[in-house]
Amino acid sequence: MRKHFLLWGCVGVFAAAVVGCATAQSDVDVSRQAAAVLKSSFKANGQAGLDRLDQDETQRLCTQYANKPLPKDVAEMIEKLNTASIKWPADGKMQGDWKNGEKIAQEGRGKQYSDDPKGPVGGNCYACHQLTPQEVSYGTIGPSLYQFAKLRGYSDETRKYAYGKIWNADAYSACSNMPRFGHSQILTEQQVKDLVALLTDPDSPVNK
Amino acid sequence: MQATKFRRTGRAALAACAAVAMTAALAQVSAVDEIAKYRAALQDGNPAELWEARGEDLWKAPRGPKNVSFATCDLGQGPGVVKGAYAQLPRYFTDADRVMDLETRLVHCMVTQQGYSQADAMKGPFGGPGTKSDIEALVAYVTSQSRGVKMNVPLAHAREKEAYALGEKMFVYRGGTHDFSCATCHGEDGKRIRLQDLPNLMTVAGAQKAYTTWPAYRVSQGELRTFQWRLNDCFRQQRFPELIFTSEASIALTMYLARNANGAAFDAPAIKR
Amino acid sequence: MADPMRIRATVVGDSTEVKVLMSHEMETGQRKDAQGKTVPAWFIQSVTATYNGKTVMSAQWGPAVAKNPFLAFKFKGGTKGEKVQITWTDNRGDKRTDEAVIS
Amino acid sequence: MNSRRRNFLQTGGGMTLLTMLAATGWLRPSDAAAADGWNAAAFDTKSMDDTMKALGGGTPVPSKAITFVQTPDIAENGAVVPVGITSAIPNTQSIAILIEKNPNMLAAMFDIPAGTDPSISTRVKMGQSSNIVALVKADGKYYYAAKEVKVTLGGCGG
Repeated sequence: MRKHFLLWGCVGVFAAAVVGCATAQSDVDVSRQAAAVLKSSFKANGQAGLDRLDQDETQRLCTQYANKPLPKDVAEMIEKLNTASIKWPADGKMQGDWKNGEKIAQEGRGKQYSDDPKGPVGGNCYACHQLTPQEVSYGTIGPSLYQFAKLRGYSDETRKYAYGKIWNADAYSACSNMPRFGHSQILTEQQVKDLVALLTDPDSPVNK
Repeated sequence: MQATKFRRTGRAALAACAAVAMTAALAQVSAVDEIAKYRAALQDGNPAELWEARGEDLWKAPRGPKNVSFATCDLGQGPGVVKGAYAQLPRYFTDADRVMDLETRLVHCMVTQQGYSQADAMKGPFGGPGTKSDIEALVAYVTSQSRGVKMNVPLAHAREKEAYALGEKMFVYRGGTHDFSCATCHGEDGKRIRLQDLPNLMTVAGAQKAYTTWPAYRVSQGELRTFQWRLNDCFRQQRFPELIFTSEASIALTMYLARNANGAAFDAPAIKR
Repeated sequence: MADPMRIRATVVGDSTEVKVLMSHEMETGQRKDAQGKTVPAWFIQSVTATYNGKTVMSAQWGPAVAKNPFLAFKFKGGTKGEKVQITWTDNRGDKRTDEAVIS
Repeated sequence: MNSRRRNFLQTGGGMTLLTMLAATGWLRPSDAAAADGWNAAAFDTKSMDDTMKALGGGTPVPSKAITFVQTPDIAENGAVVPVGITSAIPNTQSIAILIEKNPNMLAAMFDIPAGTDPSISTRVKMGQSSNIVALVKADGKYYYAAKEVKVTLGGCGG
C-alpha cells in the first residue's frame, strides 16, 4: 500500500519534470532558491536571530510536503522523531494549576522580536482554540477544547495525552499547525502542566 | 473526592453545561454579528484619507537633493502616471532589471531621480506614534488611484514568473520557534484567529479579498498600514527575524499574492480593526 | 504644522451634512513609550464649525476622543458652492483651520 | 479627587484652578492658554455626580428620547469606538459623551446651536468594557441614556 503511494509520487515528480520545459527549474531547485532568498531577506532583531530560518528535520519535511499529501511513511517518521523528544515530568505529575493555565492560554506574547526576552511567554491557546465558555474571543485554527476532559474522562491517559500533545504536537499528528511548546522551549515544564490542568482539572471552567 | 462529588451532581451539572454551551454559542453568533456592525460603522469616514491627501502632496512636490517631483517616476504605466498603476504591480522593470513592488519602485525613483541616497530613501518605511512615514503616505495616494481598477499583475517576463514561483514556496516555508509558515494561518478556508477571520491566501477568492483591501487604516494602531507592513508584521508574529524592507522575499511574496488576486477590483485604502 | 483636515459637506434635503477627519495623535497622557516614559497628553480641546460666519457646531473634547478624530453633524440650510469652515485647537495651543465647499 | 476639592476648584476662580491642575501634573502651565473656555474640571471627573457638579447641573433623569445610533454592542478594538447620539428632546442645547470606566469619565461635549440637528457622531477610546452615557441638556435640564459596549481582545495578542 505504502509502496504503491510512493510509486505514484515518483511518477508524479517525473511527469512534472517532463512537462516543464527544459529551462524550467525543478521543484527542488525552486525550494532551495526560495530558502536562500529568504535568508538574505531578513535581519536579526532582538531575540529573533537569523538562525530561526534554519529548519530542523521536521520543519524541512513539512515544508517539502506542504502542497502535496504527506506520504504515510514520512508522516510516521516525523511522528517517531518527535515522540522521542517528549520529556515527561520526572515526578510523574502531569497536572498543575488550571488558573495559571488560563493565564498562559490568554498570553499572546513571547519569542517575537518585539517582546522583552525577560517578559512573559504564553501559549496563546485562545488564538486557535475554544477553551472556557467565558472567553468568546477564540480562534478556530485548532479544534474546540471545551469540555476536554469531561468528554474524554478524567483519567491518567487524558492527562498524559494533553501533556504530550502540548509538549510536541508533531508526535501525534505530523506537520501539525500547533507549535511544539515543550520541545521548542517555548513553555516550561510547569507551564505545560498548568495548561494540562486547564484542560483536565474537573474544577477548570473548560470542563464546566 | 472530586470525582465522587462530580458524579453526585452529574445530572444537574450536565443540564447546566448544556445551558452554558447554548449561551456560549448564542454569544458567539451575536458577537460576530455585532463586530460586523462595528466594522460597518467605521466605513464612513476612513482616516486613511488623511494619508492619501498627504501622499498626493508628496507625489506632486519637488523633493530631494535634485528637487524634482515624482512626475518623471514610471510606475509601469508611463512617467508620472498613477491611475491604475498599483493594480499592475509588482512587475519587471527593464531600467532596473528586476521585479519591483510599489515601495521598491518608489525608493528607486527617489534614488535615481530625486537624488536621495539609498539609505535616506529607505528611512522610515513604517510610521509610529509621533513619526510619520512619507513612504506610507505615498503608497496611500498611489493605491487610492487604483480604487475600482481590476487587479492585472503580469506574469509574462521570466523574472516575474521566477518571483511568483519563489513567493509560492516561501508561503509554506516553516521556521522559527513555533514552526509557523504563512500557510499555518492562511492556508485553510473559514478559519479565525481569536475573532479575526483569516483569508485562505492559497485560493483565488481569499487572495482577492485580502490583497485588494491593503493598505488599510488600522484602528488598533491609529496608523495607515501598507501591504509591506502586513507581511512584515506577519513574520514578526511567526517569530521569524525581521523582514527587510524592499527585500527580494518581500517582493516575491507580494508577487505571489498580488497575482493570485488578479481579476478582482482593487478596493483600498480600507479600514480594519 | 498639523496636516489639513478632510472635510465633506453635502446638501441632504434641507440640511447640510458635515463629516470631518482630523489628523491628530490625541495622546491620553497615560501611554508609555518604549523607554517606559509617559508620553504627555496632547489632544484637541475645542472644535468650532462655522457657516456664513455663524457657529453651527462647537465642541469641547478630552483625550478620550479617538486618534485621528472623526466628527459628523448636520445643520439646517446651507447652499451648494458656499463654504463650511472648521477650526480645532489643542492643549499645546496648536490651531488649524480648514474649509470645504458644500456640494 | 474628592468632591470637596472639586467644589473648591469650581469656586476658586480661574487662577487657582489652573495652578492646582498644573500642580497635579495633569496640565502644564503652557496648556492654560490652549483652548478658551475648555472646562478642565469637567474633563477630570471620575463619577457622574462629579461631572454634573463640574457642569453646574443637577441630577439628570433617564430619557427614552435619547438614542444611540451606529454604536455597536461590541467593539473589536477599544482604541476606536464609534458613538452616535441623537436627541429627540425639544430645545436640545448640548450633547455629552461619558464613559463610565474610563480614567476620566467625560469624553466629549457638543453644543448644539439653534438650526443644528441634535445629533452627533464621533469615535471614542475605551479602556475596557463599560457603559457609555449620553448626557443631554435641553431647556436647562439634564437627561441621559446609557448603553453598554463590550471591548474584545483582538488578533494574536502581541
